[in-house]
Amino acid sequence: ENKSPAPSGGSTTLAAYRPTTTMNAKKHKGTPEDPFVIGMSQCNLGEPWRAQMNDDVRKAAEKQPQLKVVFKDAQNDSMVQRSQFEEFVDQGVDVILISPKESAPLTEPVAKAHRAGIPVIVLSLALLKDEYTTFIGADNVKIGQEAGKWVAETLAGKGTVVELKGLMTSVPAQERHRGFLEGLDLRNHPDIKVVFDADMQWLEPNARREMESALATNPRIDVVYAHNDPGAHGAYLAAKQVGREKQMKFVGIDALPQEGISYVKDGILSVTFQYPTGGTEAIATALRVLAGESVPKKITLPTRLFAANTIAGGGTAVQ
Amino acid sequence: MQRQVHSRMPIRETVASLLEAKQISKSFGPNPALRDISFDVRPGEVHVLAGENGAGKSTLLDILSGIHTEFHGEIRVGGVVRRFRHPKDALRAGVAMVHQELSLIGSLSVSDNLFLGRERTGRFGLVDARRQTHEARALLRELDLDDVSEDELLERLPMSTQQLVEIARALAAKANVLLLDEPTSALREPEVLHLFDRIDALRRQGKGIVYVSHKMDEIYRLADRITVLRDGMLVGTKAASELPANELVRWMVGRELSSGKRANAVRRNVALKVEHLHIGGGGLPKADGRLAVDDVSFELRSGEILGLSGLRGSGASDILHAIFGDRSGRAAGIVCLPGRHDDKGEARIDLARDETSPAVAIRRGIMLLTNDRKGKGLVLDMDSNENASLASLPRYSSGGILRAGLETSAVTRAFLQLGLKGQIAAPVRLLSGGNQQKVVLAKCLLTEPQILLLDEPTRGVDVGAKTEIHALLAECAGRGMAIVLVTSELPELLRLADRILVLHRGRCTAEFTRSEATHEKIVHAAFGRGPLQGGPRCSTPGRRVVR
Amino acid sequence: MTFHRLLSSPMVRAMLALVGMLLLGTLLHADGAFFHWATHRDMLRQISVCGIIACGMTLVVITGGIDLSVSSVLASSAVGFSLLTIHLQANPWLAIVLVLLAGALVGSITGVLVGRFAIQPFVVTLAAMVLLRGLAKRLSGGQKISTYVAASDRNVELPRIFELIDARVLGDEIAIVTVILFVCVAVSAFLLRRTRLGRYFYATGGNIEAARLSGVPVMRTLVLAYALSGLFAAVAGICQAAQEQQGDPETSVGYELQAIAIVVIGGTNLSGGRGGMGLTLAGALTIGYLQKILSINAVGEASRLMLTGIIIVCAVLLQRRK
Amino acid sequence: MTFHRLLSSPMVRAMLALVGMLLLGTLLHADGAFFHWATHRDMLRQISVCGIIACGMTLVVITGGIDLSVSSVLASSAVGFSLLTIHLQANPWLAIVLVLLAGALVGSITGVLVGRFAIQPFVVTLAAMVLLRGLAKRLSGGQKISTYVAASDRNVELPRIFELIDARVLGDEIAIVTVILFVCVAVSAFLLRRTRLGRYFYATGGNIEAARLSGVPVMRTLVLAYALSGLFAAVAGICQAAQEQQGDPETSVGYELQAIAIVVIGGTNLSGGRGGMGLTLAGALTIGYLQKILSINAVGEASRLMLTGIIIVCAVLLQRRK
Ligand SMILES: Nc1ncnc2c1ncn2[C@@H]1O[C@H](COP(=O)(O)OP(=O)(O)OP(=O)(O)O)[C@@H](O)[C@H]1O
Ligand SMILES: Nc1ncnc2c1ncn2[C@@H]1O[C@H](COP(=O)(O)OP(=O)(O)OP(=O)(O)O)[C@@H](O)[C@H]1O
Ligand SMILES: [Mg+2]
Ligand SMILES: [Mg+2]
Repeated sequence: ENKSPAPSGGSTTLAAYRPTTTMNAKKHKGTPEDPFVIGMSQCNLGEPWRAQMNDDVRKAAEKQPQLKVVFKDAQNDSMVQRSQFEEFVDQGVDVILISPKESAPLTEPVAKAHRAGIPVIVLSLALLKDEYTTFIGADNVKIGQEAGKWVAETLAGKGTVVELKGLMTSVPAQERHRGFLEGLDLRNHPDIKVVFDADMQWLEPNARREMESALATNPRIDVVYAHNDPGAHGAYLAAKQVGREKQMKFVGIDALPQEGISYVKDGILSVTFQYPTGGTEAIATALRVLAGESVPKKITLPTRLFAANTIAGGGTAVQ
Repeated sequence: MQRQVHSRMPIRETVASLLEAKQISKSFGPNPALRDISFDVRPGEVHVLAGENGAGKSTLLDILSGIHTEFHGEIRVGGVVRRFRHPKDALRAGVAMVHQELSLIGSLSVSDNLFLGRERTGRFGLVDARRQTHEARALLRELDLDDVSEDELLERLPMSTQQLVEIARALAAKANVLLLDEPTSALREPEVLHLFDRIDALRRQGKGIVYVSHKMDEIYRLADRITVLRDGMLVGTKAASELPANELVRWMVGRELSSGKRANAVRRNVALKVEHLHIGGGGLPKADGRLAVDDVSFELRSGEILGLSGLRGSGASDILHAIFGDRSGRAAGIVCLPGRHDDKGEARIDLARDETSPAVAIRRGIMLLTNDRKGKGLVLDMDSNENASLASLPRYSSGGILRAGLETSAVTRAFLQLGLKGQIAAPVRLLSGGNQQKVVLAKCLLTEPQILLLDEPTRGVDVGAKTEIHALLAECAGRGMAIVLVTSELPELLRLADRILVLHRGRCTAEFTRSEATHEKIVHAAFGRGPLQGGPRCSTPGRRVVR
Repeated sequence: MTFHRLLSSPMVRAMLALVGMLLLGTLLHADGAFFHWATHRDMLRQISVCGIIACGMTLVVITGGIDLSVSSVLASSAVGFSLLTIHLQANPWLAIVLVLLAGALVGSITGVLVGRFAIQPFVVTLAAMVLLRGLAKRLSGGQKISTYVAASDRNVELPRIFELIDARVLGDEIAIVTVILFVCVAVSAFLLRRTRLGRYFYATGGNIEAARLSGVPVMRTLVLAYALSGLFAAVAGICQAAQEQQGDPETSVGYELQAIAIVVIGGTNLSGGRGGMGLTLAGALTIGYLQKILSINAVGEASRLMLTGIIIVCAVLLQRRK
Repeated sequence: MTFHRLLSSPMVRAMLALVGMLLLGTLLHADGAFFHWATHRDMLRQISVCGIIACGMTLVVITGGIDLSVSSVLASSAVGFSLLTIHLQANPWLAIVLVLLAGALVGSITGVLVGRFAIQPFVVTLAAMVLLRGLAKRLSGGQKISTYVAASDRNVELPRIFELIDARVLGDEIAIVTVILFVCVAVSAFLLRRTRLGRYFYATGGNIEAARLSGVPVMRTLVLAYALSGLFAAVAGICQAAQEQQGDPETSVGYELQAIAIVVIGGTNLSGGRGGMGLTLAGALTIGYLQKILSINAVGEASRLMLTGIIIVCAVLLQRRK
């Protein structure tokens, strides 16, 4: 996975406005006969969350007859993604949506395209420079903090925690970890202990394996915090095997309908924090760009908390 | 070996032949290997197929046994036209074959090899291991291989034993027609005689046998009829009695051959001293922990050809390998290379301690020709050129970069010397067995060794080439090369060797000079029944156990 | 003397490595965790799926081949099984039969390409690996097949077969999947030791030309080897689905390498003609314990990888022929 | 007849596959994109890194071995290079030399384990693969080594060497990395064709026993083969870092399989003793075009995988010996 926060070096506000694209850069009329072409480069489709993002884009675009979206997936390889991006530029699409695997390798190509007047909307992972039209993404640190807070509250300041981390060489995992510790605030909660943590690389089988070890080495576990819902699910199955699933609460992140949400429905997870894909917003923004309107440099998406009782109501917003 | 006349079924022209080949033609890509050959085998006869290397004998047998499926002409089995799609079909039709290049599987046990494709099965079609073991023992006993355990991995057996296993398997097929392609190329006399008895028995049972060989005495010992091929064409077929040896040779080679003992070598300085050589048995089960080679000592003078003789598994090959530095870990003893006029001081190598390897040996001027050309001699994917030059590449390269000109010229010269005709640049795997052997020999000679260790140097080589090679070896010795010769052919041994050491179960039982040596004496000593006269001079008592 | 002979037996050497691993476990026992049966039970469960694949892999390797497609066959089977049972509510046993047949079929196709058309196993199965991963995604529509039904945005019941396979037996002390593993090992061991086909596997791998000359139906033998590998992969797929309670098209990426590792660390040689199930079982346990020990000690990712590498080398050095 | 003879040459058959791929391209040209040089230029750039690895892989495969560690050597080199140049601001040329030496060293260690201790290449290099991936993570402290410095939360300058390697030459028409690829191919081709070592590679792979008995320094030969493979992997690592403008410990996972695929699709046999660089180059282009064609036509993931599998099989069927 590679979901990530706002650009670290981006001092842009909603007010900040820069003319994005000049009309003559447009290759198509934007009529149902000759629709605008939007190129979408997804870093991989192996992760359900990214498949979801593509679906959201697709759904949103289907409502617009004057839009046509071309999807490419980069097989989780920065180099492939880079050349796909270049292909989009060569083939002259009207807007490029890109959900990058890596910041560094794509910063330059994106900047080049942007200078050439091609609108580029960056999704979920910020680039090193801010030479792009706009960035849309959620804040992993914030989400981590929320999860941390929730755990601290539920434990009422006392208890043992297991953290199952995502691939720790990836920015989102690092941020979800950092945020979590901040939210947990161990300094003020001396009786909360993280008794076991391991890198399960976003993978359910690994999560289950690590959880089994955690259970074997810790007689008492109160909360399991996993960096994604499948991880939490794997942990739950491990606990269920030894009949201890009732003794602990499971917290996940992402809240995809077929994963987190349905796990919460089944009472497997106590809560899951939504990590919005921004697919819908991307199309909306693209339309405004094509219409020549101004768009904010950065759109930060809010997260929502889903618990058994709040699912029906579409979860509760966290601010 | 002695030619005794013995009862044979009279060849009745009337009987229908068991196996009949009509106008067989076969070509590999552009070059033809056989041009309409007709050939048949009748009940109760041994039909010898003779010809030079590359004449097409093996190709013909491969066609008859269903290995080559694309060819022109027809095959009749018992009068019925058959076209084999797979060796299995041939086996079913009652045609079994012993292949020139062994077709056994090293990683399987002896008994598994014997019954491969014809497993003995019991209930629910499961393999009946006990029964197989039982029958395997019987089969091995028939060829008196009692010293071989049927569950030994085949690859751990010496060459000759492997060939006997292959023969045993063909016999076990109980086929009507038996195709034997140079079955004795690695066998010692006792086994050969034993095999011949079995063949006579089969002949009496009215089976048909096709026998390919380059050994004249074998041909005349067995043949009822002889067919000769040359360059893929039929020279003729005659009853053995009507085809005298010199005539046969002319049919094969197209000219007379001069043969005769070589003149005694002029004794020169000692080139190689082997002292108290011991080689561990490599844990063979039936050898009750005895050593493969037990305290053998001898010395060899440059210009001399020393023959090593002994029964199967007597350790001859092991000795050669040990001298060549290829038994490190198993061998102990001293190999000593006294200083030569062109060379700095003498080298004493303690096999147990000093780091030895073939590479080092070659640099010291020693070279070995192994008796397993396919397994240890050739790199089958390379062409003859590259194979021949492999051991002497440093000579044809400067600074690690090859000088193709030097290489090809040297190799071509060697090939001419060996009378190796035809596809020089073809992959060796496509050469006929005998020609492959010549390539290996060329490789050895190109290293210009002072000491040449030969294990079955003329294995599968035709009569013409054989005399050429003999002459060549004599000439090398004349030029001062010291040669150790291990061969299963006593005539060859008697013709070439100045001295002969006889081994029995790894111990040296007798030593003869050329003048003393006779057929009987050697066989006698080989069986370990003390010397007839002139006591064993080399065997010293007291063994050291070596791991 | 006899000791030396003993050491020269591959099985003994495989055991050496395993024992070494156990010793390591007793050293790094993570305050006693290693001495609880639970730990070993979990280890067995974790290694089961890879072990099951390794059974088929062993057969293929003995014929001198290699099968990279197993992980994808596994994924497609997992998806197919979940689709049939969860979404189409098919009879579970019927579903199992269908999936197993499919696995065997796919295997035999690669087998034909290897045996009949003499393409290198590596290429064929690599292609199959890619192709079938695609198929898994196509089948699942890129989504995990779980109790959640996107169409109706509802959760359906999880068929009982899933819990059944994911359950434990013998007083809750051994996982069903582990039992399945042992059954697979037993079956293939029997195949190799007692049947004609087993002999043919060894012969084909040892020297295919000689085998052909001896009348071994080389082609059929190869086809069967790959078919069995596919079959075992399908079994593994069903187990995986049951354990994940869903059919994930992304599951078990890279398991083929693990399976091969298991086979070779056991001591079976990739050049074919040698080896056996005993070795593979030993290899599976060695790897399983290695992972478990590192996991219960919560070793960090980087060190975990480095240790794994080092330990594998040591294990193999330990068991190499003197 | 001569035609038949022609077809029997592996090189010709490798070309067949490549030509087939080009034809496919002219069919699926994605409204003309396939006819722009830019497309081919990008394809070449994309395949360069894998191609460079494939050079070393070819040498190893010819000696009858296999090297799975390349992708991890690549990653560690990329990380090491970035660390030296970006964070430690070392002299780029010095850094290059150091990284290359390290790569060769690592390679020769695996080589020794294969040659001297006679462990199966597959196991050794698998272990090395895992170990070195861990090393890459350890080196990088689990971070991508880019111009962003976490410690000071600032962005430093990107050393010029990066743009230099990532640039294009010949009127901007060919990427430097591609040039590097061609150089690597040329070097290894020369090695195989014209040098004694090359001959020893073939001999060792063809029949190690015969080679040994012919005085070939088998062990040294093997060590050198793996050392070279490590060296090429390091070269690839530097190229990768330059293109990604960072050292990513997770980069190029699975490239080893791609490299092997390139080698075998070229027609080199994994059993060793045969093959050559020409074949590998052809194989690289075949794979490169396959990926490019599917990419410019924006084929969906599932179908892309399935097509890849099918086309690879076809390509190999096309070139198999009649
Ligand atoms: N598979 C093959 N492809 C091409 N040429 C071949 C092949 N097999 C044999 N030949 C050629 O056919 C000719 C006959 O070979 P064959 O092995 O039948 O000779 P042979 O009579 O058995 O010789 P030898 O006595 O040395 O065994 C030789 O020139 C050989 O090079
Ligand atoms: N019956 C047997 N079973 C297993 N190994 C044996 C047997 N007989 C001999 N050997 C092995 O063979 C080796 C000696 O055979 P070697 O080839 O050196 O003798 P040889 O007389 O040259 O035999 P060959 O007739 O094959 O040339 C020893 O290493 C011994 O361990
Ligand atoms: Mg022949
Ligand atoms: Mg011998």
